[in-house]
Amino acid sequence: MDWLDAHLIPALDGVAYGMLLFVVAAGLTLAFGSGGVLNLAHGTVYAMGAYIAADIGDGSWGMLVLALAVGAAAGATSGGVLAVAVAPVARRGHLDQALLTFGIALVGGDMLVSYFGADQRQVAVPKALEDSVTIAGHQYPTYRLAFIGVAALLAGLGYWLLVRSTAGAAVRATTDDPEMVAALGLSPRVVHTATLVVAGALAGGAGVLGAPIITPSPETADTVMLWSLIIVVVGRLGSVLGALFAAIAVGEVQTLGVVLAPDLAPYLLFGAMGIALLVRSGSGILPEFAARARVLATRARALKGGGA
Amino acid sequence: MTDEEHMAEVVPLARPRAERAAAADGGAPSAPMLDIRSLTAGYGGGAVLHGIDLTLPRGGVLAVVGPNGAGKTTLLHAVAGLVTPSGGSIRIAGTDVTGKPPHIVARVGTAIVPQGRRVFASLTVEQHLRLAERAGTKRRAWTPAARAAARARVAGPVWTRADVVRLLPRLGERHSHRGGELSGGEQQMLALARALLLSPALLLLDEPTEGLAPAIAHEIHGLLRTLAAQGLTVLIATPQAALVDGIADDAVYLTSGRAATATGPGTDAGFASALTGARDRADRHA
Amino acid sequence: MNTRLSAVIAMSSRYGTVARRAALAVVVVWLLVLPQLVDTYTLVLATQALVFGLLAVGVGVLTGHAGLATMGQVAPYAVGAYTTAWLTRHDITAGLLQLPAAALAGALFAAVTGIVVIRARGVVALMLTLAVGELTATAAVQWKEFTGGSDGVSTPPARIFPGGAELFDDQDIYLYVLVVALVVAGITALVLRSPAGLLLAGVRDNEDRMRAAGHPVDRYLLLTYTGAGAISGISGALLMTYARYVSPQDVGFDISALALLAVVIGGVRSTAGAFAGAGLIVFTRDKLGNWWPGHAPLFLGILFLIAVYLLPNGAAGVAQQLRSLADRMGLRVPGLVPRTPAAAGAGDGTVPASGAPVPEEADAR
Amino acid sequence: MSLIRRTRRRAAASIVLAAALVATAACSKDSGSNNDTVKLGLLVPLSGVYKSIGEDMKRGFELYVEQHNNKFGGHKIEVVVADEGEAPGVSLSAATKLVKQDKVAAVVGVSSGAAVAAITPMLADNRVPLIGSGGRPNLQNIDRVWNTSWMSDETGAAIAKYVKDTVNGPVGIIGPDYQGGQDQIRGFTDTFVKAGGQVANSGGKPTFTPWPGTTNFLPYLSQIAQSGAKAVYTFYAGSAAVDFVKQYKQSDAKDIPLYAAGFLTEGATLAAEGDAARDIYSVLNYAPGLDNPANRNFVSAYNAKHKTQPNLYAMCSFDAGSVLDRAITAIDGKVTSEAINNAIRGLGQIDSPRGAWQFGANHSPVQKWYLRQVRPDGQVLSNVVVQELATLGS
Amino acid sequence: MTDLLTVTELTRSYGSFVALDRADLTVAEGARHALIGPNGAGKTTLLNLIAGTDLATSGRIAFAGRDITWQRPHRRSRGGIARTFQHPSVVPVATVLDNVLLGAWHHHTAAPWRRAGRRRIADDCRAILETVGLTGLEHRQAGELSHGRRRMLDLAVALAGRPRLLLLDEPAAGLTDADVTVLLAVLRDLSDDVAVLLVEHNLDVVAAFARTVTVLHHGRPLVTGTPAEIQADPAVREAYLGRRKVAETA
Repeated sequence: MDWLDAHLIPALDGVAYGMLLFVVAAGLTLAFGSGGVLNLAHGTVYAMGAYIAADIGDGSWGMLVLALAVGAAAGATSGGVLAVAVAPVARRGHLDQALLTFGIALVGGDMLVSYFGADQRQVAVPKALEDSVTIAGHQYPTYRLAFIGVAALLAGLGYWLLVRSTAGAAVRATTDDPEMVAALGLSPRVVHTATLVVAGALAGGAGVLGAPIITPSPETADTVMLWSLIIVVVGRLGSVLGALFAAIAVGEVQTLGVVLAPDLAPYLLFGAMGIALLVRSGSGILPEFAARARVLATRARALKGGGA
Repeated sequence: MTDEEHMAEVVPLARPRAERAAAADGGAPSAPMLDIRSLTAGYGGGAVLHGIDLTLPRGGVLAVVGPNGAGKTTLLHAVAGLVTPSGGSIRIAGTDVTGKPPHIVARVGTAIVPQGRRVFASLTVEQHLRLAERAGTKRRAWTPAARAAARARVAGPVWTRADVVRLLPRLGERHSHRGGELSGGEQQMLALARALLLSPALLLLDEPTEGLAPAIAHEIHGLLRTLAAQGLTVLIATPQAALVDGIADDAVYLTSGRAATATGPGTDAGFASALTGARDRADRHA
Repeated sequence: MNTRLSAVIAMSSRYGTVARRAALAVVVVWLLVLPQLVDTYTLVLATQALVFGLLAVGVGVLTGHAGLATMGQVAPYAVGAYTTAWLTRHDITAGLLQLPAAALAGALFAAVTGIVVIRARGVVALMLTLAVGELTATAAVQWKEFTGGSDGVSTPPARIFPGGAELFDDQDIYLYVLVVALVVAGITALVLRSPAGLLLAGVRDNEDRMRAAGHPVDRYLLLTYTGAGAISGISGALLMTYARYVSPQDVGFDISALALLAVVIGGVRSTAGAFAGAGLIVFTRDKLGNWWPGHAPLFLGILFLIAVYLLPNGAAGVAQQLRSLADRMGLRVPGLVPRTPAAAGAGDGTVPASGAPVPEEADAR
Repeated sequence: MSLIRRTRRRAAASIVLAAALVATAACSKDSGSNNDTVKLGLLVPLSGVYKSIGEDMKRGFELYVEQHNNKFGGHKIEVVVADEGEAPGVSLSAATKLVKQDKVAAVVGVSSGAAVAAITPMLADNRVPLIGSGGRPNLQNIDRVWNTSWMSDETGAAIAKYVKDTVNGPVGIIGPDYQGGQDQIRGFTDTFVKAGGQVANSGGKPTFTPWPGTTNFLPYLSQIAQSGAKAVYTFYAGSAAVDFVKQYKQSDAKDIPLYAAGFLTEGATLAAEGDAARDIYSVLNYAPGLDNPANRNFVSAYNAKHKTQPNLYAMCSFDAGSVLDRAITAIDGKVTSEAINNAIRGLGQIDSPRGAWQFGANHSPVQKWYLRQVRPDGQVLSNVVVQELATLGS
Repeated sequence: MTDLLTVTELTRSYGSFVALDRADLTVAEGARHALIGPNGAGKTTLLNLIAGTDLATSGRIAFAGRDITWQRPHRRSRGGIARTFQHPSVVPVATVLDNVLLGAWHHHTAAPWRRAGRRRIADDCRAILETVGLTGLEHRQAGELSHGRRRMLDLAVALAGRPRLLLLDEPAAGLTDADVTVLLAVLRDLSDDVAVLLVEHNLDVVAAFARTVTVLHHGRPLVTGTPAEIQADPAVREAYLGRRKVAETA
């Protein structure tokens, strides 16, 4: 019971943190997994949203909504810009895309810091969400709790949009077979651009909502980028549920994990990622080990048979 | 055939062959539905088709017959815009679609049932149908090219989701299954339904019974016959003329993408059994 | 062109090689006399570019030749650097001893991590190598006795020979680094031109065919990964020679990313291109960046954008473009014209257009 | 694609490459500098995570130079600014540029201890002194290294006794897992334990959080609350400090008094933390509210120029200017790097906004440390000095 | 004739889809054995499992008396199993001759790392190229070749491995009639030491070449026999020629 009590908050926080990471990575999931664009400027768009939240937000609900609208709009615009920028190199593979989007991220990051300044920003949160609530005798930040709700809503909405709606069907169909989508009379390029615009809006919106937790600063873009990349790749490119599970796993690794194995804490994130990739990679090391184990087992059986 | 009677009964669109020409209206009335002139096309710089000429009148059903590798798929892909021709021209109901991207060609009134079905593995049957219906009926023209395509559109018989489910009841049964989970025959039906929901005037079919169990192939065959009878203009690629027996009223033989020889109707009557014929030729070799 | 092994067998006349060798000789001579041409700081930057370029060569071998894009080549680089630091602090200051030790350490490290990495392809390989790099950097923070922790480790100057004079002067350091870099890059290029390059090309372009022909693909890849580790280890040793300092932050993933981008800029299959890309990055960050302190990332970003749009085949592609431009203008110099257009594209760092497999008429399933 | 566009693209590509080559070639050997002018290199982070600190440092130093009309001891001063960047390797490259290209007589600034470790061998080789106004690692050779700032372990040591005396019970200790952070925490822990204090953390050892990358402190704070700590001591700086403070006030630990090294609530960090920082006790060698003439002058000039209060980073860099000014004034004859270094060795007490201090044997200040608390000061929250703690340094 | 290859109860499933269902098959030394069947019958899956390109879910493959079920593909190649691919599989950036050289690399007595050894191997490779009609194209890049020539090159690479068992996956697909004639000639000239297992849709080729035919249907061998027996078998007509029945009854 004591053990449970001691680990309740980290475990809950792992879910909350995972939800936050899911929201943060959602835009990249869409852009990379469904739009096929390895967007290394994703973190920069998040940072832009976060700065907008710090600039516009004043602790009132109205301004929070306004910031959300502005952040999403700015993100959508950057998604459109990205679609235009990527079009000429679309056929040249991921490395060239990485070079391009990394260049955009560097330029964008410099512009953000020049405009908003390098100082950490205070992000005002509506009074009702500012403090903490008591759960089973423990304090927990209200905003994060509310965030779990928003993230669950967003996950549901994203799932519905991508998996259930016709527009989402068009996006997934384009990932599956763009030629056949074109043969249906839909321009894959329009679908692609729309995907990136929505992905940008998601990233910008996530920045606004996440700002009180991941405060905007010059390093925000890099941090968010790296986390998102891990979540998208571990969660299988483009899968909403996969990204959700990966995000919660990363969240738990960084909360429950650091409590349970404090000595390994610095290695946990990337170690866990490496193991996850090995386990789920079809061409990975495990099938081969399984095959070799079978060979050994067969030989052992043959030996036993010979000995008997 | 009870199958066929069943179809004729449930599909209200069926019309006698004589009405075909009248059924396919729109576009320039005098122009043939498909007019291909000295078409050259291929992949990655290499030509697969070398100067194909081909005309398909409205309401006609033309079989493109030839062995694997002859260029049948390339021909159909070129018409659908999936391959950019390196020479020649393609007109659909008088509209020049040479080198137009596939979504524009589709908007002019074409639909393709590709080889290997190519259904979307991650979409359910229902989503396939919804997406195709939306694409067929609620398409919006954002670009000048799309607007031009909309103006040039040749109207075909209008299909709704209810129509195709009535025609292919099995799709209704499996509406929540993903494309990747369907059997080959079901995928073929889905690909056909997906094409029909675009309400095309010209339907391109690429080896529609390939790799299917005989009973399913039989069923597909019956469906195609029904569609042909309704006056849809169809271009159908097949390795053996016998497979389009009772569907096509004309056939073209394609070998090595070079010679396209038009033949009169009824050629399939003389088509020998595949294996026997092969053995005969092998005996002559020996 | 390095895969045109049969041409080597045929011993046909190779005008192209003659012209390439001439160009290479000019560049090498220019590099050798560089200390006489530029100021000290530029020379230090050139040294830095050479070391970074050698790191990029290791990345290029994996990315361009073996087809394994890597974000973790800083790991053997770090191993090489820390090994060298350890040796120096234990009074083994001779470069000629440090280099093989660093190469061995980098190779050993790569051989162990490679067992896992070489099974993956594409983005998964990229992320796995990233994990290897980050875990190595983390270990460098933690393992203080060996690495000095996050504050890094400083070393006294190295010498070339045991008992020789300390490498102190910027010119001497430059020349030492230059010679080592040229030798290592030269050996790398020779190996890639040898039949080994052909085997690697086969693995990269058609793994299944190679396996079916009896080639142990995994072993080839592991060997290549190990070799690239050795190159990066040497690069790490050279880092210690000129900077005499290394910290976990100097072997972070941003260095990996820059090395990968240097390779993409330079042309993924060109050894010289790797140096060119690395040089452009160092020049942009440390020379142009000084015009407006604090905005080096902006300049780097602009460099990347320019490179993507203007150098579709990397810097190495420019030479080829000049050649075909000369060709079109009628300036046909025998040695400058590749024998077949496609052959030129294949050998000189062209990334083949992806996603354009030739569909077959025969059924695709 | 049209032929014309392709040709243009190729031409452009070749131009880029050619330009790069020409630019390299254009870096020809430079000429010597003017004898009357003394060049000083200011190396501070202007990009990356520490850009905010870098700007404070730059403002502090430049304020001193401006206040003295760009003249130290009759010599014209030219300040060359370079970017310290994030990685020590980048700092080394920038410092090399200052020394080898700009031929500066001394280097000022440098926020990170790792960067100091990276550049000091090169500076020693070229006999250029470093007047550091930021972090300071353990160095073997400090002949030419002078710090106007602090030694990392002094901060905690200065407050440890006070915490022991004030807090009735065990104290939870937490900090970031990098050298500077470990030194800060060690300074506190060692003195605290020696004074008879009890560490609340499990195992009796401070908790270190992975660095960089930790942004979520809730699990750690929850653990500390569980440990029954009666107070918490910590060191964080920059955005980690913002995250820590905000989460502290929302965690199980929210009612436990928080003591910290002053960096936790310094400068822009405090503004970003807002109300969450209220009541935090911290120890530092400076607070803008210190009542002495030098500080009043400094704060008002700084406030007039930048519309904000100065912080410790700005103050230490301001003092670096002061050190150099005194040293150059004291030089009789040609101002060289060697002469500056020797002159600094001979400096006595330095009047400073933090109160008078002087260099100790390890070339860092012997100075007073203050206990401060975050309290409202007019409209804004500020670090208000509560009492003097100790004078440390040797 | 002894059995060179024995496949016992071999199963390969992908999730719930069973591509190959407890299939048994034997290929004799020097056999001319064809696998036919409708698409999706599991022909290519069976070939991939024998070559090691894919691993079985269960069952056993024995080659020349040894269990190779879990052996890795390059080991099987060195043991004497060579294959061609459904999509002609070459190394596009390498020249035609280099492609064959890669095929001969581990199967030639000469040492490929020595220049003289390479020259000897190259001579033999040229001879193989001549038999498949690619003489004169040695220094062309394989990626530039037409589909048909790439198919012949794929075959040449397989032959360069000096196989005891040659697996051919639809070698005639996409070939012109003239190419097919060359192909048949090459196959007829193969030594009797080489067993051939052929997957083919083109029944002309099957009839002209195979002495044994196995019909695969729904992942299981339906029947094995001579071409004549196969043609007469009613079950085969039902399964494989079912499409024709449709046409007849229509």
